[in-house]
Amino acid sequence: MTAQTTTASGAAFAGVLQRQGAAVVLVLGIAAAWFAFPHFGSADNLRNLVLQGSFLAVIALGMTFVIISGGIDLSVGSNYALGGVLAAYGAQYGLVVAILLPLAVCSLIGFVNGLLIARTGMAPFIVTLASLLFARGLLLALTAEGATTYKVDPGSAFLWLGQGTIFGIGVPVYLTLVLFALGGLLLRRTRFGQSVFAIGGAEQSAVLMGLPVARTKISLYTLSGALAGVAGILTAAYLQSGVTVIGVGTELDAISVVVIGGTLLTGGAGTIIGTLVGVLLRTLIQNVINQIGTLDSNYQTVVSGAFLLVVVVIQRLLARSRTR
Amino acid sequence: TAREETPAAPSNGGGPAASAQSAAPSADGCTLEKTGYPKVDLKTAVVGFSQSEKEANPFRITETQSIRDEAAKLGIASDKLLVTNAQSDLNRQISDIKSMLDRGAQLLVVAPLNSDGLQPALDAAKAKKVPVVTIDRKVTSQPCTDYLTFIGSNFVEQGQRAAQAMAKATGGTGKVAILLGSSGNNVTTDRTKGFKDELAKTPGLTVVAEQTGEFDRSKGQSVMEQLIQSHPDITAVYAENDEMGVGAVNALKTAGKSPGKDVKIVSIDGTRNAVQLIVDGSYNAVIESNPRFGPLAFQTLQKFENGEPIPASIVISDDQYDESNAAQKVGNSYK
Amino acid sequence: MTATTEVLTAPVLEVAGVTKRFPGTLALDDVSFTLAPGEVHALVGENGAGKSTLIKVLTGVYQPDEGELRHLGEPVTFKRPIDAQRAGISTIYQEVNLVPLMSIAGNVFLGREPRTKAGLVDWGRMYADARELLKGYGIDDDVKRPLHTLGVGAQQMVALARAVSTDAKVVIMDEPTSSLEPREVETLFEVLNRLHSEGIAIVYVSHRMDELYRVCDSVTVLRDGRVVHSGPLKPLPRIELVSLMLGREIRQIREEGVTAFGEEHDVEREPLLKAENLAGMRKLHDVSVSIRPGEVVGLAGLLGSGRSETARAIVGAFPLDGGSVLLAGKPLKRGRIKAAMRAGIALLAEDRKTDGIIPNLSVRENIVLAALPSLSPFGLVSKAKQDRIVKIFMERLRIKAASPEQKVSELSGGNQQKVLLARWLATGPKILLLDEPTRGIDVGAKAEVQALIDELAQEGLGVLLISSELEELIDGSDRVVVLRDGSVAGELTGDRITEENVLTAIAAESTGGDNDVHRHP
Amino acid sequence: MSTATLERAKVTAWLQNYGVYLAVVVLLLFNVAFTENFLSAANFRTQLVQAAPVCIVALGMALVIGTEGIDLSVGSVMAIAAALIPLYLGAGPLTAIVVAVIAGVVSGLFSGYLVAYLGIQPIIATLALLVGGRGLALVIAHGQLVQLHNHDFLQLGTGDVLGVPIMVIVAGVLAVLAGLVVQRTTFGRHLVAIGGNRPASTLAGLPVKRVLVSVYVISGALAAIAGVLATSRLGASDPSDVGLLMELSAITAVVVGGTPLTGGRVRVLGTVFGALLMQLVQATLIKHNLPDSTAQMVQAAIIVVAVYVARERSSR
Ligand SMILES: Nc1ncnc2c1ncn2[C@@H]1O[C@H](COP(=O)(O)OP(=O)(O)OP(=O)(O)O)[C@@H](O)[C@H]1O
Ligand SMILES: Nc1ncnc2c1ncn2[C@@H]1O[C@H](COP(=O)(O)OP(=O)(O)OP(=O)(O)O)[C@@H](O)[C@H]1O
Ligand SMILES: [Mg+2]
Ligand SMILES: [Mg+2]
Repeated sequence: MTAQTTTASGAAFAGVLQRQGAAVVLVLGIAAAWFAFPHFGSADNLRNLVLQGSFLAVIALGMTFVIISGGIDLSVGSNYALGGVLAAYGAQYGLVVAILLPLAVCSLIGFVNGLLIARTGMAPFIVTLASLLFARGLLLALTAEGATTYKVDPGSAFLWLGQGTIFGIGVPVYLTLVLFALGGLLLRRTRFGQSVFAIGGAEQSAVLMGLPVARTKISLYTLSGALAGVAGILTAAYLQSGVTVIGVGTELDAISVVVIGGTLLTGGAGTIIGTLVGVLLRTLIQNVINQIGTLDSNYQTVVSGAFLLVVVVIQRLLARSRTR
Repeated sequence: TAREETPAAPSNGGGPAASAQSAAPSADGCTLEKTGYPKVDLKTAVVGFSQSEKEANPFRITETQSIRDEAAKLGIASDKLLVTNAQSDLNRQISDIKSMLDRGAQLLVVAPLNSDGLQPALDAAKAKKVPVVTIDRKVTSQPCTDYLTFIGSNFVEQGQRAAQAMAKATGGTGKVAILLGSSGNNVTTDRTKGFKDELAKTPGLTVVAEQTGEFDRSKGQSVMEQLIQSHPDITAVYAENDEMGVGAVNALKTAGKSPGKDVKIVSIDGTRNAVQLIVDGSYNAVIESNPRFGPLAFQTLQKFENGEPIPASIVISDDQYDESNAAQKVGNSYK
Repeated sequence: MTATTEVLTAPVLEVAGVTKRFPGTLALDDVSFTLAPGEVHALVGENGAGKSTLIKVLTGVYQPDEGELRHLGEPVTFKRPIDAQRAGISTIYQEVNLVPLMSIAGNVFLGREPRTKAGLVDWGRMYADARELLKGYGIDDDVKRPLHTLGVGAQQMVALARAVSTDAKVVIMDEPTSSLEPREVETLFEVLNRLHSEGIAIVYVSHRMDELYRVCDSVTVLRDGRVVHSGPLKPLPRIELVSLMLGREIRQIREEGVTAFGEEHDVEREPLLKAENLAGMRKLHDVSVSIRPGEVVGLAGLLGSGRSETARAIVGAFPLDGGSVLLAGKPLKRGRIKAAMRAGIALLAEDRKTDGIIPNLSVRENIVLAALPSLSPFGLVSKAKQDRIVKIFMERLRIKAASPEQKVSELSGGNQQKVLLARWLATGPKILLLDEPTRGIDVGAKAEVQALIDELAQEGLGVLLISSELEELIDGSDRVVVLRDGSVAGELTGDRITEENVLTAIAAESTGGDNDVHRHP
Repeated sequence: MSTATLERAKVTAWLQNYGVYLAVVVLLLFNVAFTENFLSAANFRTQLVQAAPVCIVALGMALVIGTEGIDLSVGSVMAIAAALIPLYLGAGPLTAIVVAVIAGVVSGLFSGYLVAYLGIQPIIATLALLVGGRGLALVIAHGQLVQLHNHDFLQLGTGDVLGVPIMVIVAGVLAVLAGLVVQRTTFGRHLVAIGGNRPASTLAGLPVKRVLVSVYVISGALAAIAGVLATSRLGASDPSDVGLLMELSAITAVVVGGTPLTGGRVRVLGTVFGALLMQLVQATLIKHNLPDSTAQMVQAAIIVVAVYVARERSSR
């Protein structure tokens, strides 16, 4: 009896670790970095860290929804870059255009992704791979093959979105937090969110249970596209220009942080907060690499790959010990 | 334009360090006084270097090495030289620069990933009164206020010089294929613009195809193979970097043509492989883009700290290799 | 709610001349079917007769190729399941169709979660409502737990609770009892009675005659996609119903009896397989079973008593902490399915959808799958050898398929089961572990399978038979081992194998707090 | 009316099976009509040679996808193979090739182990290798491109036998082998069964883990071979660029060729034609000198259309 309860509590602990494992690693990592590197804990550095993470976080938020539904969205990187260019372009015509234009276009691309996936049954991987190419092509077409960089007028109010600060912390950070709070609400406290979980957990069942599966999927990919657009907008405001070279490989970064955050790639389970933790972990690692300073740049990618692997393996082993 | 340079420390295959085109300091240059920045001693200062891409090609390898070597030569302690690599991620480069500032960098050398978009990092440096020298790529911010100065090649001019070399190599007539660099890259844009504008002055030369080879040898080779088939009349290739040029040579050889003779090849960079091909007779000209910025960058910072005026941009005098000089100068190329 | 006693003339749901084709199959052929308000209507037929297909037409999963659907007299088209649900038609499908990773409560209310004024999901109310609702179905588990932690039977009850709680006017149940234990079946019938008295119409699909006569008012018999009979059930003698389903003469059936098992078998003394003191994963504590050649050993017990786990443990598909399996005196390596197979042990798993068929592959490939290495010299596949085997088994088990190359997922449940049985027989096993081999199989097929088990035992195979149908177990077994909570609770042989004795062994000491029957914490 | 729908069903079923071949033919005809100098032996040779590495990688990818997996690491494996070549070329081309292929096998073992034994999602296990592998290749090569001069080795990429380029022969032989493996060996049938229903395959006593690991090993080895060939053709070991985005090209070829990402089915010939189709698309775009922007959008459209036609339809 007692043996059973201890193993049960052990399993529960492993469960907590598995779900919050990334958070635990994050806390330990921050603590270690704080002691090891004199400059790590400085307000400037921390501010820098969270600001840098916020752009990827917004993209990863959309990706979290998509992955929970059992899908994947490879188009976010290109969409993000496209959003940035459109925002900078739109900024010539004022704040409203700067925001609405990229949102509209990026959402539309997401919408088409969703439509193709939900209505034709094509694999998300391949549909969004195609739109990765398409969005990048569109970006190049809009910028004379990348030769034009739209600059945002330094006086534009639009820049506040990216460069403004409140209590010393960048506006994108607040926006990210707001979006994550809304995202959490959407996922946990709405029927839409429940449908997302159901679709990821057992799509056929979701259909038979009468859930609006197609509509939910379309909304999901639209949301992911829109959030990539938002990240683009923030980046354009932050960089004061529509930089054409951003977003290459960002989809893989986003997938990595979502998975590190404990969301299952098989769908049906995951958390918003985990993704936030995943983003922070990634930023932390980069920061620590910088603080060490002597790591050859080629080794750095080896380290990132190894890190991803270690986190996933640990999660997996913990999950196993829990089902034991 | 080719001036004989005294070779710098023979650390990277012994090529000469970059040197300024016009040494005369302009009177309205940027001075320590004008910026109001504190004076720091180069020998004891913390210096930060932000590299943009992985050191996975000759240019980046040589560039970073040159900075490190020069710092060592000047006696800057290794823990006083902070080096970061942004892995081609612009946001990360900004964060890298901020992080170095945070760790006490007093002087910054930055190899920007992109001409636009570094503003937040430059603002942070300005706020901390840290002078920034950008190398190899110019940023579109305000010199002296946002950053101190730019040291590097003029990419448009490189394109122009390539066009001139092309005109010379072809004798002014021919059909030209352009192997473009990566789309969206400033370097691609500038080298294309310079080349095309200049080429227009030679009516005998027409561009029949322009396709991206993404600065990559194998992509350049593949594209060239396709172009040889669809445009058998191509007589000249302009590659926006050496790698694609070498790829084109491979493609031409496989197709049974003799590069350098049937089809003239001009490219930009100055890597050992390309220059050696000129010596071997299967290449026509290479416009140098010198990555050895170390000495000039530190010199410039030193001058600035000394109170001397610094011009808004310091364009380096890039060398040029062709049939006439490749054999003697092959040692100057980098790898 | 008061029962609607007034006689409504319009049928709630009506199907008129519906035809549905699948590539190679005419699943429904000009089928008409009428469901009056408040009636419990049985839908019966052999495997592959078209019952599930008809249901899927009724609920908008499939669209009919011809014919029409009428709801309260009005023609309707249900494009998607949601359309049918909006019209008050609720369904429990043959296979549990819920979301395993989601909480129990979440499953019950999925798509119609109670909401706060702000429009947000009200988890507190949802949990409370779910707890309240599920109590009526004998489920007392923590509703916040993920659904997959429940046993299959309990999951089926959750599905039922969900379906019934949607203000349905029509509830359709496709073999709801096939994965329920007796006690749960009782609960189900209580729910049925309640629905009945509330005037809700019910379509009830089952292969179990007793149940049909207990709960149904009228019956529609399908055979090969056509309606062969429709009318009140009670006046129809059982034997006639069976003959309608099978399309065979009554006399013929009489001769064959209720179950197709023969007399006791000649059993050798020495056990061929001995499983001793199996324990693992908190599901098995101490199980010992032995099987002699030519013997059918029945494994009885409630759902969750560890019967499936025992069978899986024997072939190495269930991780053990202790115990050993000996075949002909030699210990088998633990956890090696391959080794068990080579030694001649075959397991027909319980859940054919997830553990049995490979849906993408053809009937042929599914049959030869396990025997493939022995049919393939040097690892090279020989089609001729396969075809021979496949032909033999398709004939012997009377597998109904358009051709051996038909995708197995297109067969009806019963035929899929036969394909799986063929897969194992093709490996030439010495010991056959059958976990619910006749679940979801029509009477005809069931008799065939039972006769087959008999025949196999006669040929000298040792058989372990797991079945939730006591009748089958009692008739078919030479010996019955009763499991309770992962341990052996008793063993019956010869004349002592009676329904009463088995039930006593199952029920003994299963005292008051049998809330945890579904599963142990 | 119902005969009409039946006809249509037949047409779509035909397209689903043969769409990719039809697309290749259509594109060829288009080129013959509208592209200058298309009909020449040299041109076809070019297309085949260029398609060879993608095709080889795609064969391995098709097997992996057949088991419901995916292998994102192929590009990085190519880079590792490329990085190793110059280190061992001194000991002869054969040694260098063997070492490179062994490296591919080892990385395949690695991802196969992660997938089969630790139960890590294929996409994430191989993503880690995609990120880390190229870094490793660059570390091995010190970030340097190395010019190769070994004549025998270079022959692989440029030479031919009886007028057929060696690269094309290698790709062809491997394709035939892959076809035989899938259709005619127990391994191949196991692979498809595992992709179709893994728990059932386990219970049927199939060597699931061994098959999974083997599949990743094959994919790794094929990627390494592709890396060797690409290196030879290039005349240089270029770990920073060789195989970049190869995973996406290979997956595209496989899927366009009619192998569903959901596993349980492998179409080898379709994969070969998928690779050829994408090669022809690219060639057409280059030969017509379309700008990069248009080229990318056209490719996107073609992928969507091809996959749309070849997709598995749910019976509704
Ligand atoms: N999706 C499908 N594709 C092709 N054929 C199908 C499909 N679904 C069912 N069939 C065929 O239609 C016929 C009727 O099948 P259905 O599942 O309705 O039978 P059933 O009466 O429910 O049988 P069981 O009692 O075994 O569940 C069978 O011959 C089956 O093979
Ligand atoms: N934690 C669980 N996760 C998933 N499935 C479970 C779990 N617990 C029980 N089950 C499933 O519930 C079913 C009933 O449990 P169990 O196998 O222990 O009972 P049994 O005695 O074999 O009864 P039966 O064979 O009649 O289902 C089994 O199919 C088992 O796989
Ligand atoms: Mg059925
Ligand atoms: Mg069971």
